[in-house]
Amino acid sequence: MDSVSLKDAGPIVADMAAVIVEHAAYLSEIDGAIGDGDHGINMSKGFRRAGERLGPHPPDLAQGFATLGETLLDEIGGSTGPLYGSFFLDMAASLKGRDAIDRDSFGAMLHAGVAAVIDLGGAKTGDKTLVDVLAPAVATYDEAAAKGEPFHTCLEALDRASEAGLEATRDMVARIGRASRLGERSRGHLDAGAASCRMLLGALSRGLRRHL
Amino acid sequence: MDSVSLKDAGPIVADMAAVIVEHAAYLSEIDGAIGDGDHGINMSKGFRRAGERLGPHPPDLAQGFATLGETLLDEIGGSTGPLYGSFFLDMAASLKGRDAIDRDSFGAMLHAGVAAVIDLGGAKTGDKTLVDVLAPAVATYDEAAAKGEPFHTCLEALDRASEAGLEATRDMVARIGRASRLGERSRGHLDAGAASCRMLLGALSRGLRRHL
Amino acid sequence: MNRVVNNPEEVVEDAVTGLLAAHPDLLAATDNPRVIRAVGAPKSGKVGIVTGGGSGHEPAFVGYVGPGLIDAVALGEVFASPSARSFHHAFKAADGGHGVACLYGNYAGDNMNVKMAVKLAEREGLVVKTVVANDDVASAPAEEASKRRGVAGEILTWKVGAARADERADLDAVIVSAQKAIDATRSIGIGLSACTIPAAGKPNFTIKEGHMEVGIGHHGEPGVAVVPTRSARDMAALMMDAILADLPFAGEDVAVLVSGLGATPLMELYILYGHVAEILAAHHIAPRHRFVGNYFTSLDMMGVSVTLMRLDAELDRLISAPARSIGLTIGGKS
Amino acid sequence: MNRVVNNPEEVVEDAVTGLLAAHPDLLAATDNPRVIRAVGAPKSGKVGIVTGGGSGHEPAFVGYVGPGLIDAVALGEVFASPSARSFHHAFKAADGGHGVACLYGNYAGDNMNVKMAVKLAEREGLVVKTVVANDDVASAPAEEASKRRGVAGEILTWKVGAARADERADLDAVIVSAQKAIDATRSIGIGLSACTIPAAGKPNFTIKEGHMEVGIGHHGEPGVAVVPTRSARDMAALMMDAILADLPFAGEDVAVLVSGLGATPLMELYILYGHVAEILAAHHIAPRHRFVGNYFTSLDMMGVSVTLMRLDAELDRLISAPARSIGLTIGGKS
Ligand SMILES: Nc1ncnc2c1ncn2[C@@H]1O[C@H](COP(=O)(O)OP(=O)(O)O)[C@@H](O)[C@H]1O
Ligand SMILES: Nc1ncnc2c1ncn2[C@@H]1O[C@H](COP(=O)(O)OP(=O)(O)O)[C@@H](O)[C@H]1O
Ligand SMILES: [Mg+2]
Ligand SMILES: [Mg+2]
Ligand SMILES: [Mg+2]
Ligand SMILES: [Mg+2]
Repeated sequence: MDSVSLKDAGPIVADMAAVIVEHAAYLSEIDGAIGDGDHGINMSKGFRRAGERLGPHPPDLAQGFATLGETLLDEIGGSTGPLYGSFFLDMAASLKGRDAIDRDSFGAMLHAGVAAVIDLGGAKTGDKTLVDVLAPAVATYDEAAAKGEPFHTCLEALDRASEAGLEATRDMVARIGRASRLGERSRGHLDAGAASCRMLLGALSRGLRRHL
Repeated sequence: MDSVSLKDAGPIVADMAAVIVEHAAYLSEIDGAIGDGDHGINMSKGFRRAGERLGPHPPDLAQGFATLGETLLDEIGGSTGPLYGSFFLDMAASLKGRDAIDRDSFGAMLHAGVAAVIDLGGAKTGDKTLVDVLAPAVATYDEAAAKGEPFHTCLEALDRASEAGLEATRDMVARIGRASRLGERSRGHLDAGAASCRMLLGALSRGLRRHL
Repeated sequence: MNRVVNNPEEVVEDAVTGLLAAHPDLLAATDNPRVIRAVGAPKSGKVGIVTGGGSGHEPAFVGYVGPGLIDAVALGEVFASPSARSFHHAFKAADGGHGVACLYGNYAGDNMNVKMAVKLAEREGLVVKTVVANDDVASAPAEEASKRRGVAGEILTWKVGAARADERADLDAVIVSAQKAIDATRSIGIGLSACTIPAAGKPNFTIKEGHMEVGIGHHGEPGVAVVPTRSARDMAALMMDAILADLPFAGEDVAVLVSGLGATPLMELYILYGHVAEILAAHHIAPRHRFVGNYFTSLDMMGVSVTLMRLDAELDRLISAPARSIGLTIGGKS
Repeated sequence: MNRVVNNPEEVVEDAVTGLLAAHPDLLAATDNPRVIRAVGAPKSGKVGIVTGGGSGHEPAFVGYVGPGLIDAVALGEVFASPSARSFHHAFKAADGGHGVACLYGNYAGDNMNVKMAVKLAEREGLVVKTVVANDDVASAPAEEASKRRGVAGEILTWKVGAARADERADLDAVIVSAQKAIDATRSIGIGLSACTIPAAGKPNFTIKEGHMEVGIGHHGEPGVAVVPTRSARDMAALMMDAILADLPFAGEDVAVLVSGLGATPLMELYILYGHVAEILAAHHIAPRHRFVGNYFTSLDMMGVSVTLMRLDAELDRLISAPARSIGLTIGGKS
């Protein structure tokens, strides 16, 4: 079966950090519409510092995710720090003992990450959070994998599903987090966490596909 | 020589209180232009309470002034309380032992009151304060008295001079009190304390003349 | 925005510098720049007391670090939870070998960061137990009390938990007392103006001039009603009605705390307290401990909050125990 | 204006009600509703310490009544001197048979009312001596120091005078120490917003948004310059320059007091203090006593003031002596 060595995949973490840092202003702007306008600041601070910790010679993907998760837990408070922190830490943990990632271990990794987010934050699908990107992305990935699609195709499906998941948050009423205070008024805006999550999954998917 | 019994003059204190209470809003308005806008409040509070203390049966003028002065010292802080308080107390003291007031004892009384104000407040003519009503009023009164004019005429001269004194404050630059902070910007406005002082001297002059 | 700051992104760093310089007798730095411990902490043989929360509420949280109160505090960005690692480091700074009680407020970020921090600590064999303050009656109905935010009642909970720890109670006993404290405590606030986070430069919510937001949260969270501003007397009645309807206080002894939200002149807090005292008297409630001041603020917000804690003999004793800190000193007889 | 008041004309009455209800252990009413005395005052055998001033500066003035501090205080309307009679009654309430030291601030109204009050007291054989605080360097040049206003330096002067009286020094000795205290003290403030007297309903001065009034007075009196708002670091430098140019402090021990003017968040006062501490260090000035908080306010004004007192052994001892009050508690070790 197709797989990518974790070593080769290491630099993808830098790509993920880059996309967040580049879109920091955009993420804050979305958060500003229905939240407190700091999502881009929080995320870019965490990902920039993770980038600094990772240094010029990227370690393998597992180590990269572990460092990312730790940095977020160390330096970023609010909701983002612990949510994304445990997302990446638990994904890193699921890779323990491996030196390559394939379709099934990627699926297992994603499940571990999503479970961590849901376990910690308690958000359900439809609450207008990053879970609304994660849940359909992982479900679509699972479906494709169950159909026996190759890793590359599953990753494409994940990418598309995360984009659709993000778009779907626009019409949701927030039921968790700061935006939930606004009730109906939160409808009509994308969710900031969903937007950053879609960027991260997109960069991850693209990065892995480059090696397949 | 013409004189008025202090007993007959007693009700004048009520007239003086009335003119202040009636013009409270106007006095505050003037103070508002170059001060802190409370002169009418301060004065009317003091004169109203003095009126209450004096009760329905007015005592003689000396006792009336004493009560007025004490009330101002008791209840009104700021600058107005002690300035007008000692003005009236020292006028009352100068009437001690008399039961009538004539041209010369009125002059002596006024001198005592003006001296108290100047001693306490240290204002000089031209500083744009109530002294700019008091000083010309007493000077004009003295002149008329020195010429041998009767009490009634001297009181008329006092009335006119206090009006002119008030008008003269309009073109002065404040050198003492709150308005002095404004420097040149204080020019073009009447001084609030001068305005109340002119009202008080006017009511006093008119009230005594009614008995002459 | 016209304020006393340098780089608005670095207000917390700059404030910490000043705090440590001003209070070397009370506060000590740790390796984590967002964790401050009490001078003399950790005290061996004693349960450590930790709290933490977003900055901008000063004297909360750091202002309650000191003998008889908090052993270590985690500081977040303005109005944002401290990181999980900072909570974790605060636990370590407070640990005197008998475990740590983390007494904090019920906010999504704090809940998650504390939860992660407790996991990190557990891995190292450090036992941490938590009490989550949820005293704000306006933030959710009584049936959903677990969703309520923690506000100024946290201060009284810290006082109780810390005093109990000073009595050398074990971790479970400290947790029981602190939980009892917050369960016996109710708060509500009224906001009269928005506040401005320096990094944002402008308020991120508004209160219409001449109106008041009843039940406002400490970050400007919407309350239960926006109504034309009433007299201080009516504000007190409104707040006390909400508190007294939520928990029976009649005939009890209480600790009462009136806090300004930042910009309200102290004289107005006393005006409000006068009416609170009247209402207490009418309900035969005896205010044994009275705190009036800026105890838990929201930057430059105009407004006020009222907190009541029902006292039994234990809570009364623990509130009375000596303590010294920037925000609260008790027993400084002279 | 959106504030916590009832009838705006009666804010002082209403605040007094709340003050007395909140602090029965510290404050006692007198026959004059505008005079509050310390519980236990007058103390026989001790010089009485009195102050007074306009309301709206809380915790000044009433917040410094208590053991080791003020024996009796006269309260004026908001931003207006108390009446002569109130000062007179405060003298009587503080008199323990050894005379009274009246330590107050240099304002026209206060000067006149105190002068009259002293006359009234003298007639009754009560000896009152006065010290007039004039610590605000921005309010007049050094050559006209007697015209300077008294600001937050008053607090340190009260502390010194009261501690000296507690040592059972006689009236002249108390006056000498208090005069020495204020002579060794310099202050300056920066205003960032106007404040609103409730009875007026709107500010009676303005500070342009984005600008700061350097040297502002406690009632909004114009300062020495209005300039675009600078960083906290530059504000500290500006204020310290003005203070250090006025009196040589280099190499000395000092007490330093940073006070908010009302609406400034406490965290920003600490930001400022951090820079003040830096500047002190650069001048080899040792801050032996550090006070940071809302010590002397101007209703809801945004802004800050800095006060420095040069210490000799006596002033150091007197500042260190125990005291307890709403605004300042010293020696409450626990
Ligand atoms: N309990 C939760 N579970 C999952 N995601 C959440 C939760 N709470 C908030 N989020 C996500 O976090 C985002 C906001 O992040 P951020 O702005 O960094 O934090 P904060 O709300 O503390 O300012 C939201 O847009 C939402 O997607
Ligand atoms: N030193 C002084 N000597 C004489 N009059 C003074 C002096 N200071 C102030 N005044 C008078 O007091 C008036 C202001 O009175 P008022 O508004 O009641 O007091 P405040 O200035 O305390 O608000 C001024 O208009 C001026 O005439
Ligand atoms: Mg946000
Ligand atoms: Mg005035
Ligand atoms: Mg945030
Ligand atoms: Mg006035």
